[in-house]
Amino acid sequence: MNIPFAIRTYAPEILREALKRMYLIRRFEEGAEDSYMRGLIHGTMHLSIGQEASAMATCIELGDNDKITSTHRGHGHCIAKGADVGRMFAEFFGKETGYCHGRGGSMHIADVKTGNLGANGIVGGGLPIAVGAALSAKRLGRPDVTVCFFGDGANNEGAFHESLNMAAVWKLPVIFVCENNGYGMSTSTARSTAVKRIADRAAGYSMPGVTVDGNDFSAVAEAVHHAIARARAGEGPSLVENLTYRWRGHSKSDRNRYRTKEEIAEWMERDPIARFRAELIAHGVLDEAGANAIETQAQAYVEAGIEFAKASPAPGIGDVTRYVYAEAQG
Amino acid sequence: MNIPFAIRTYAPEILREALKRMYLIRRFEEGAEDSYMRGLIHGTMHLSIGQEASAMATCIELGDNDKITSTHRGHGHCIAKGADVGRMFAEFFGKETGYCHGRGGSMHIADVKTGNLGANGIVGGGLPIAVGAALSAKRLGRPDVTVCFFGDGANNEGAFHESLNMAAVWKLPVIFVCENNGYGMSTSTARSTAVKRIADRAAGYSMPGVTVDGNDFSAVAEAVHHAIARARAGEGPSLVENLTYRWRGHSKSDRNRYRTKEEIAEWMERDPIARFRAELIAHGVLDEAGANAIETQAQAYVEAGIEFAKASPAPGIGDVTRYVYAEAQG
Amino acid sequence: MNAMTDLRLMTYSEAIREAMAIALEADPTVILMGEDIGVYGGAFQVTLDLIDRFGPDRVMDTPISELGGAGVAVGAALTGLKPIFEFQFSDFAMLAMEQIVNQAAKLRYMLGGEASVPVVFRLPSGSGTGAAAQHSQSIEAWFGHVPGLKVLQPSTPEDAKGMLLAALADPDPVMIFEHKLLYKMKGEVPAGHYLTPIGKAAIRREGTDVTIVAGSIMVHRALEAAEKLAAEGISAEVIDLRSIRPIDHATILASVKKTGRLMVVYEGVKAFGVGAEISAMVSESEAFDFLDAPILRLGAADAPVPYNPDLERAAVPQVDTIEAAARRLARREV
Amino acid sequence: MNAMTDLRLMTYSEAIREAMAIALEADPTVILMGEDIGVYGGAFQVTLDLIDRFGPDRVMDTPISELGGAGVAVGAALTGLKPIFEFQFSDFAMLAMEQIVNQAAKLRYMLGGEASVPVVFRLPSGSGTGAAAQHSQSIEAWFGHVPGLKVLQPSTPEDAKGMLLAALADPDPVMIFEHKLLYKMKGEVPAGHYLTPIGKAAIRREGTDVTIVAGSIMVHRALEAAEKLAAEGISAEVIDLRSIRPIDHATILASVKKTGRLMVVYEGVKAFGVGAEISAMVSESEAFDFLDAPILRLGAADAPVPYNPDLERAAVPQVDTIEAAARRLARREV
Ligand SMILES: Cc1ncc(C[n+]2csc(CCOP(=O)(O)OP(=O)(O)O)c2C)c(N)n1
Ligand SMILES: Cc1ncc(C[n+]2csc(CCOP(=O)(O)OP(=O)(O)O)c2C)c(N)n1
Ligand SMILES: [Mg+2]
Ligand SMILES: [Mg+2]
Repeated sequence: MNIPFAIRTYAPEILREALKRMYLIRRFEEGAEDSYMRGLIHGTMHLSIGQEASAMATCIELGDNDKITSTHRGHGHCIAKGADVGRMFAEFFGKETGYCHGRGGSMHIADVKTGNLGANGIVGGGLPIAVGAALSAKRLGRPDVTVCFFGDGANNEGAFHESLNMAAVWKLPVIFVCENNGYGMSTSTARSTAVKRIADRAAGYSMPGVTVDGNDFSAVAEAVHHAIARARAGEGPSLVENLTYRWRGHSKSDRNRYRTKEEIAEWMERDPIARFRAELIAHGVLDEAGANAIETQAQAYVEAGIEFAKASPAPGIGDVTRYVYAEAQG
Repeated sequence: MNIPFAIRTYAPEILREALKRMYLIRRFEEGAEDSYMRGLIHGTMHLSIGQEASAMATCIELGDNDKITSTHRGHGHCIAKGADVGRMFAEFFGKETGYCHGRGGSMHIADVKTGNLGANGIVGGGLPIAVGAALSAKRLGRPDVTVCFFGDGANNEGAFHESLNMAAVWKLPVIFVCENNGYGMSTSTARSTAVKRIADRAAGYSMPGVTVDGNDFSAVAEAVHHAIARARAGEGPSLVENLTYRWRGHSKSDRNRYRTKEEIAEWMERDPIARFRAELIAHGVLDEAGANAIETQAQAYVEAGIEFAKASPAPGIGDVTRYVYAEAQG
Repeated sequence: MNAMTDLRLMTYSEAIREAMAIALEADPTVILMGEDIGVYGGAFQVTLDLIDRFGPDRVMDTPISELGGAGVAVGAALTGLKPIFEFQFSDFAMLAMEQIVNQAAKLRYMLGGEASVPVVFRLPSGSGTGAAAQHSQSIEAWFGHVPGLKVLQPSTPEDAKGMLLAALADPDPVMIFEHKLLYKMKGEVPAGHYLTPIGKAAIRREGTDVTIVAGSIMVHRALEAAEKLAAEGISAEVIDLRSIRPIDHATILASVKKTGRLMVVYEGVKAFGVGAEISAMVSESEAFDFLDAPILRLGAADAPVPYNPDLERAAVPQVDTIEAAARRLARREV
Repeated sequence: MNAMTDLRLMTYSEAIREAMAIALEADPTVILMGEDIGVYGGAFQVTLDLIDRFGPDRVMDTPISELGGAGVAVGAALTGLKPIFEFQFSDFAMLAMEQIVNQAAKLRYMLGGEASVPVVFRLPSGSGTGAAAQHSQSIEAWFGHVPGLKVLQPSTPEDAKGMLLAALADPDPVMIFEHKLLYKMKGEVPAGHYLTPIGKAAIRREGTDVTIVAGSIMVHRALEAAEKLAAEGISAEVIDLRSIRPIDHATILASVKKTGRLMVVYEGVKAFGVGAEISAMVSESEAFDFLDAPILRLGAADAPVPYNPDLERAAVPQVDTIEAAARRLARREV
């Protein structure tokens, strides 16, 4: 039997932790959706349900010193990189205990301590920031790499072009991970993007570009693994394109007029979590009971997180201008 | 004997007119340089001496209904497209008779009537504007094409990426002509651009990209000819890269510390005007005397243009805010 | 103005859509451009079904390329089309400042009057939707600083329609800041084609004690505050600014001369905002000598827009803060 | 401040270069980024030979990619470096508004204080060089409207150096607008490391009849005008604003209370410019009751900067227009 890359490469406890985080992402987002319906969360949010393998497999080799820049669809990245779901819920509930002390919400969720420089409300906004983080690593002589998540829609922003070009010219340790879920909001890649595979654009920056099944944990992990190795070896950036799909609408305002029920159903059959779970079981990394335990644990974390968030204090109303500037030292 | 494309394709009087305009460009810029030294022109200017074949061969098939967008190094494009050197000098001298009524100067030289939508002070600024002009032609059902001139330096602006992508997605009749003179100001393409040939970036937009010797009139004319045919046939945009060189410094402030005397001398030996002239003579389009007459005529136009400009009135000092908004109709 | 029978009750976004439909119908050179304005109907459902009526050649979804998209609109306007370009949120206009300010606003001037750029930019803006710092800004004051542009801010469905039609009839670039919270507001809207004059403020309520100049959604908050103040015998005149560039000096100055007290209410950050210009304009005018009290500005807190809903509300002027400030001003407690 | 012996006569650009050299020497996390700042020495020769002294890893030529370049600086600042990013002309900052305003200015806030973006943007600006509408703007007022930023405008070589060092010592993003026509201006500059406090205006000339607040090159024009007015017995106090965000309210208000007359001189477009904010700030303060005359603003004409040199000069305040306006104000002819 052909042993998938991830199984060959990572220790069982790492793989089990990865599965746990994927469940955490799924349950977290379901919990957020539910909290939104119940009026506990305001504003809007962008769910990544269906894209969990892309987030988790990309982050599996990253340490806290490695950085990521994330997107408006960033809950999965945040959890995959190691954030605590309680503080995430607290943020979504606008609480002072949230990662952004209630100032940022879903669209700016971040956890600087685990290397997540933040989700971004601006499509493409994180691309040059990631290149800057990689520049820091190189100039300061640190071995860290930076992973830059972005969407297929973002690939048409000028920031994409400028960022990939500079990263390549300066041979910086950054991995551009395009989560191609087929649509930027309602606009399909066919209607927005003048090239079939976004990874094909890598050639214009003389960097390797590869397209993988983004719902196949091992495929993503392997592609990113090579890109990280290249980055750490000082050979420069790479582009990895993960083909995936979001099960939910773009955001809370989506009428879903641009895709068919059939298409959605078809992709739901390719659930990346079920697939990874089956693979782990098939290769003896865990058994059904073990997988169920992980799933239950994830659910428990999410419930505890919601309780933590609910019980947390809101920011003081007089603190509107706090955190605009650094507080006076000394 | 192998007959060059231009000789095969265009009528002798067209070819002679092309040579004349190339001389006009050269003499115009020498005249502008001289006028600048003598304090008749203020500000700065960017001379295209050495790049005349790129401008003229690109424009040879364009009519007044076809549009161009030009760059900060735009005198050659303006003359190639059919502008009058007298009104150009008048503009440089800041006179009301100038193409921009003294408001624009060298950096905004334009002649909307001959289809030149204007030089641009912003590197890359003309790229989306050109796409917009092509969109107009397509929507209004006109057969016009738009040529978008830009430099190698401009190819790293986000506007390049966004513009090429949209032009390709919408199959617009636009020809992107990159005048690659090796440097964006002091920065060589090797230090700024993560790909060897800028035309190689065309693949990222699924459009044809071709690199030609930009000092070879026929090579440029042929490449652009095919691109225009494609555009007029509704097949969409193309990218043509003309390899050329500017003999002068970037602008008036250039200390020339980034390139060698030898490099400059070597390129001066590849003078595109001398080469085209010799080709025309070799193929009997004209003889030495005819060529000399053209050259003399160009010189005479330039001298007359300077006199016209000198004798022209300046804008009234009270008219600072004229032309900011359309003047009230009726 | 049309006869009463021609008035229909419709929402602000329906009024905008109707203006676009009228223009698309009447003028083949009008096109719409923007992200997800086609089948999605726009992030705020303003274009809704226009793609079904006018097709994808007239109602064009653009890639997510604000700089390029706006630039295409500028180039198209320069060469015979009249594009209405929608930024999905006004915050994203920051990606296109170069095309709006360096190109669209200046082309006519740089080309000595030989070019015209009849483009209309629509920009949904403002806070109150829980979308945090990058999706809630009110940056219209910036464009007031840019010669060559016209900058409008409709506060009613009637104006939203009439201003869009006026912008289309204008040969120069016009920016229209629409307020997200107003999209569902209903009001009476005349049928057919009509123009709301650009650069004319509207007195929405007459008063004698204090002048409140407000724009966009703040007009409604100011009117509510004025209503409450009336109960206490304080008579506030509420002026709907409508146009940030040009500003209707005459209407504001006449009111200040009458009341002697001025307050400006706006949603942008207080410093360097719309209120600064209006205050300064009055202070250097002949109305200066009529002023009986300091000029108050009520703008947003000096912070990005926060996510937490209570903080978000506290960050911008609300009915109660307007009311309190106007009371202090009327009583000369400032 | 240093002893007199430590003062050297040097130009504004030399002073800026010295500040950069001191910082590069003292702090290995400082880097310079910008277009052609290496062997070319920068469009205005401000970085000149720094690449020879510190090498291309510390003095980085960027591709012509303002949005990306500024964003790289933001990302680097977020993760341990202190980049000084030069825009070749302040006009090109329009391509990077998104990274400056949506990202750099807001990151600390959006992340609830958990992030710091110590980046410095240097922006050569202003007119007077014949470079026309897209290379001559004074857009600093826009950034005064943006919480999260600090915005400086040095008028002397001493301040140019001290402000840059202060900006580097500041944990938040700072924008420094340098005036192109000042680069060759000479002045005394202290040796070594010192900080010009951010947010403190400077009284450059004391006076009793009229307060003139000016920034950047306008300080020098105002001083020249004040000198002429002194001959007629009009005593003008000239305040160098220095910082646009934050603004030093106290210094300005104290002066206005003394003179009762205020005039603001700036190079940006008059409407929505620096003068609007200062005028409004005074009009809503306790100094309002001390005002004996309207507040005058002298800013640029309502037009893009024209190419023709006479028009260009006429478009912005000059010594004679400042003098005339101050005289009218002192005589209460306004
Ligand atoms: C600069 C900018 N333009 C537009 C938007 C509105 N917007 C938010 S997400 C989105 C679609 C992004 O598509 P993609 O990059 O494919 O990410 P996905 O949502 O599919 O994960 C759009 C248009 C934005 N936030 N920022
Ligand atoms: C947006 C912008 N950035 C920078 C500049 C300054 N600048 C003017 S020309 C130039 C070099 C342009 O290089 P290229 O595109 O190769 O054209 P070339 O000058 O070689 O003809 C630069 C950096 C500018 N005018 N606009
Ligand atoms: Mg997508
Ligand atoms: Mg070049």
